Amino acid sequence: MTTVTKYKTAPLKCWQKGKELRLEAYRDLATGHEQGKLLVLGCAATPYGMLAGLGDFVFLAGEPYGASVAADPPVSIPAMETYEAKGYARDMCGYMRNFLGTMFLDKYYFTGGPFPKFDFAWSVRHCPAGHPKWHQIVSDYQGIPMNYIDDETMLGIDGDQQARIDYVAGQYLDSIEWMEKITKRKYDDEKGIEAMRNYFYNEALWGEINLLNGAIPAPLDIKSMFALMPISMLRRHEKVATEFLTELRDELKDRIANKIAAVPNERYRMCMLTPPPWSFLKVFRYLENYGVVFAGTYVYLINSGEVKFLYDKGTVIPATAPEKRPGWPIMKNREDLCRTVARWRAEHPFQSNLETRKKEYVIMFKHWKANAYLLLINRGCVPMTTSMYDFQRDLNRQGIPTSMFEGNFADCRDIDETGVLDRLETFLEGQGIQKIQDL
Amino acid sequence: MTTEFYRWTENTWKSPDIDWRKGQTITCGIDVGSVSSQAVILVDDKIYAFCNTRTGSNSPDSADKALSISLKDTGMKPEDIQFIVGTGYGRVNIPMAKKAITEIACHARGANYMGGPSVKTILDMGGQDLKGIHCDERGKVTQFLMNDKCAAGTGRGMEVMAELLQVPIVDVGKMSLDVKEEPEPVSSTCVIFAKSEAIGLLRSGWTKNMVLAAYCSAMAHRVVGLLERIGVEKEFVITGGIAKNIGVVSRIEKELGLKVKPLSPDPQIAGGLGAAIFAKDLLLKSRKAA
Amino acid sequence: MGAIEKFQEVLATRHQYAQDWKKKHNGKAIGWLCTYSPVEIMYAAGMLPVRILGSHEVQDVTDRYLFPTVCPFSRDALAQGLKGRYNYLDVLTMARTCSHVQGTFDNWKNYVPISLTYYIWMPQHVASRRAKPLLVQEYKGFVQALEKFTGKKITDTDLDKAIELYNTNRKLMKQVYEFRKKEEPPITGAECMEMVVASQLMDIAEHNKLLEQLLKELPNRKLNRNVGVRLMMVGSEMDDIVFVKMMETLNCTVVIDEHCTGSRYFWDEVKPDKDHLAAIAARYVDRWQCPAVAAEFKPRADRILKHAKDWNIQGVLLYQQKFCDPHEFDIPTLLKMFKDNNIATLVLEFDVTIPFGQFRTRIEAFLEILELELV
Amino acid sequence: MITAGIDVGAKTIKAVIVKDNKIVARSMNPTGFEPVVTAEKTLEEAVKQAGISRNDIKKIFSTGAGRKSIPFADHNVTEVTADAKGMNYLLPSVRTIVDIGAEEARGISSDASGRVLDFSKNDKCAAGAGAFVESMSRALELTVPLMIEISHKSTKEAPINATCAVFAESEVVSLIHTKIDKADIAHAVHDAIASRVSSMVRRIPIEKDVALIGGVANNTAIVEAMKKHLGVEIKVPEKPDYVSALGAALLAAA
Repeated sequence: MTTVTKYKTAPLKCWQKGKELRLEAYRDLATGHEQGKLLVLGCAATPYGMLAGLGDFVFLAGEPYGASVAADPPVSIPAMETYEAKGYARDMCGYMRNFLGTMFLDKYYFTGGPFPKFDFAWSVRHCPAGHPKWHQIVSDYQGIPMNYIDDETMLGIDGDQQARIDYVAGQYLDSIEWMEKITKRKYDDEKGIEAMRNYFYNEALWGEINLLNGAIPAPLDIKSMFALMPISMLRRHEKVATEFLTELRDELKDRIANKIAAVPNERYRMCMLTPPPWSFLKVFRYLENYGVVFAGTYVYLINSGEVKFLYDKGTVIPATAPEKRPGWPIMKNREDLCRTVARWRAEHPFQSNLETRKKEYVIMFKHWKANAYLLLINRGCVPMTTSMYDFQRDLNRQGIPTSMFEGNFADCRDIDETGVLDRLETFLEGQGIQKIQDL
Repeated sequence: MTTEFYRWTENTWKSPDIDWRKGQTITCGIDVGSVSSQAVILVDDKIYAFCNTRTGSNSPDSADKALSISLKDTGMKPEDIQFIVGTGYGRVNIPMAKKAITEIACHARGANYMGGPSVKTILDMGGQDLKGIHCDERGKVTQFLMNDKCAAGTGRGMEVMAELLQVPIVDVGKMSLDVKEEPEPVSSTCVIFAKSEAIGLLRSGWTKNMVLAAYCSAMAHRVVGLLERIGVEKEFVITGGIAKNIGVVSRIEKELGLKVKPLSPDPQIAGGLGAAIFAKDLLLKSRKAA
Repeated sequence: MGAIEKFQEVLATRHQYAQDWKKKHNGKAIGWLCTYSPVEIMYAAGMLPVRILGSHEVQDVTDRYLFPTVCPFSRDALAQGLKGRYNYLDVLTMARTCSHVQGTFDNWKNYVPISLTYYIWMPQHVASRRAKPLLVQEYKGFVQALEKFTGKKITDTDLDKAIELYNTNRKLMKQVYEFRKKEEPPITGAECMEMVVASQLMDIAEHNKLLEQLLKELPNRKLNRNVGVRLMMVGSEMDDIVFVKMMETLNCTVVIDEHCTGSRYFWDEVKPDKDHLAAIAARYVDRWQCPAVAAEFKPRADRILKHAKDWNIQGVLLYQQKFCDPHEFDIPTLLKMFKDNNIATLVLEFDVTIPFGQFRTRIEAFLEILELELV
Repeated sequence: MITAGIDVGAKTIKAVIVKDNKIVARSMNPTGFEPVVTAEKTLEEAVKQAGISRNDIKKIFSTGAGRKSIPFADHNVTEVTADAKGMNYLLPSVRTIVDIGAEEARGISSDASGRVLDFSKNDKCAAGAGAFVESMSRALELTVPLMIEISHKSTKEAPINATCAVFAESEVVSLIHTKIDKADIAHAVHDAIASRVSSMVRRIPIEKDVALIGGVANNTAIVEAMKKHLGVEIKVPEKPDYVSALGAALLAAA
């Protein structure tokens, strides 16, 4: 009979504060206008720090909002049904369907009150067809202006990389002009640059926090990681985020030093590539019965976080802010800002092409000292799933076990929960892992 | 010999007070659906006779069967009928029919005849198709929506349930309403999975009535989903076999907050009736032309 | 042999045609996956551009490469590659558009033998003034790659010739479309689709000759068929000619279309410019947009409505490949537009293969709405 | 040592008793609405058949969809693990197992020792499973055995495009309405299932030998169709529906 190592565990000290900061961001959206702030709609990959040049603002990324709704089926299902009744298809972006559903119902999830009316939508087109079209629907419905940047530069793919950076920088420059025009405000370069400095710094911090979970036992459980991630996703242009993330990082270092575990009976480590099915987070608790801990998920390492991959060494380290990188200029004006953002985006792992990404998956697997990858065939997101089978084959080729299931990260109706649990049990059985109580 | 619980009662009806020999126009509509077939005989603009029978695996025979049953002891012979229109799944395979018209147009026309010009929305719940139909005051279709991809929430599904629970299908609706409190709808209306889900529920100690209630409300919910996509305008009627299932109908009414206008003599003959009316139109047209 | 029969023959023997072409011209064939791929440059490189399409057969080879909700077209196209039906291709290219066909390209690159693959990084923010200059740069890279591969320089004369031929092709096909405005179109929707698909498979010079022949034939071409309801087909990729033929036996005729094996593909011409690549880039940035590229609904909707009116249609068949999210975005807007203009619509969702029985019923019922008068 | 394995399936429950690595008894009953009672009964029948007493059984392992509902089982294992073990006992040369049950189909790749290397399953869809055949046979108004028999006589290809069982049923009906020979339709039905199943199985590496097990493995028409779709010879062990139960019994002895 296998013996199970027991680690000591303890709740996260900064948990309450984190929860507050997260909800604050969402609540501000309801009261933003009264506080004289701009309300801007974007997506998780928008470098929204740049908006600071226009003055105070509240930014909403559609994805984390959609995820919050999706995690709450009694709200999510009627929302999606409202959206479907308008003739929109059920197989489109799951986040969007939850977002638009509550917009059509005029029920803002975090207050239950009216849905915020944005001043404008400004996003990046990191999801082919997706976000700009999503915002087009909002723009038509709310009668607000929208603009977007095509920044999916995918360095390494055939062609002239420099020209692509110019193209992206140019679009940012144009969109600043556009913002000045539609808001009738003067854009303050200094403010924009300052906020983006915070943005870069905090993003690297969040990346570093993700990396800390490579320790055995893992100091942070994935559900808490998901719960705290929106701070970095929505507020990383703010100093408060810096304070919190620093506190969190230091607490995690302390937990590591004292071997304080997130899951006391940790004995099998897994990681993911994508977000989880938000209505089905209990799957992680269920797996804890087997002593399975999740070290992290690749997507949030590079979305609202940044790290530096050393491909030749096969390792990963925390990222440094662009201005601190050799050969990068100190930003002085909006031109510098736009060029830096464009180049930073271009070299960001978020933009890695297929082959590079495969390398990164393996590096993270090793860094997180994982035993297997959990892969999601996500009916709610085409781009995140397009190459999933290819990834699986590549991981298996390198001897990395994978367990794959089909579902939807934002539509509880698309998940056969018992089926998925049965699959995982079967997979773990094959790995020689049984329920702790069965031992 | 096991009883086939899915078998609903085949019925036939004849008007006692019409002498068809005095009729100016004698037309007939034959609806060969995937599960049931109907023949409706129209004398002038009155329903003279109709029957409602199960479809076999070959259309011409099913059509013959339907026609001969409805003609039974009327003294009327097939050749006495001046114009026949075929409709339903098998419409292209009805030899005696002069023209084929889709069940969508026919259901609207038949519902308009039975329910009157105020009927604007028709829900046809047939053996394998769900159709939401909008029509004008003359019963002309203006818009329609059909289920594809799966036959969940159709008559066929209901038959499978009846068979599984060993409950005569005619009692399903009544029984489904006889529950202390409304259970959660089954999560899957897909016949195969609803079936295994139902088995699971029974194994966990649910009563047949509760399972039926759960299935009927799941079905109602799916149907309402389809209806909401095309919108429900007053007045609203239901045609097809499921229209006779009070368990589903009452739940649809509850979800829509709208009463369903009852159709007599029989909501299941709407297609055949509509076809018979079209037959009359076409007959008069051809006479005018001649 | 009539021009249309010739088109049909090429469609039926498309793979043989390409291989014969290679022998005859001792040249190379380049397969392309999306209509944003610049055929002018491929042709100028002395290659035969071949559009990769599906075969509309049930298949079970793609499920381990593409997940269940990838569009059937991308699935069917990849299946052809995996089955080795395009083994004669020397190069595979694609201009960046949607994630579905991206999946086809990536898996083809990794799992189907091919000498060279080149991904054209088509800028997607076509409304931005920054798009054209970038696309010119991207084309330069493409040109170099092809020159390196063929060992033959692509000269301005080559580009001139290619642009000239493709512009002619577009002009001639538009002339053919003009005939569809007639009360009794001398050409069916299915035949038109065969013509356009053939233009994506054939040597364009040869296709032009056939078009000239067709334009001579059309004035006195008589179809002994009932025109019935005048329909427009609007939607995503669609080359299911068997389906269109079936539909046109049900008392209707497709007189105009807006999809990527129809007008959306060929309508816009290249405006000549001394900088040839700039001219081509301008064409693809300003072209009739596919929803997978342009975020804005209106420009496309306006062009569709104009066509609908000019060709005097009675109804629209609005269709999409199953799971095609870019088109699913546009459909509600288009439905509203048609409704506001009192144009009846029927929406259909296409799969690799389709249930004919059910589609037939839907189409007949739709046509009955438009034609069945009550006494 | 004597051990037993009980496979609690969606449609039937099977029991196998193994004595010193030899199969000494097999029994099967329809699951019905009270699986525990049926399982008890099925095991008792096997015990009688083996001519032993219930207490002679050292260990009982359960498997199958209802594996967790069996109170008298000492332990439960998933069908995948059980299949690999049972198959390895019957035909050690097998590396790829295709198990088609009433509502679920699996592809399993295992090594020479019967250990699971990888597996795939059908997601929330009965199209690639036994239940499909039955609903089609009803639409065709034929018994399953008759449907299998005529399917071998098919001469023409008939299209069944739908993947959903019920949806396909309406296609079958319209095929019948368009006067297509029932033999060809029956053949098309089996072809449709085989196509679905092989599609799913291809997600794991397919290495020889390949075996088909589960109740559906008794359907010769499907075996034929699977050969065609996977393009390999397909072995069918005797009593293919008992493999999971056998595997469970063997694992109980381990």
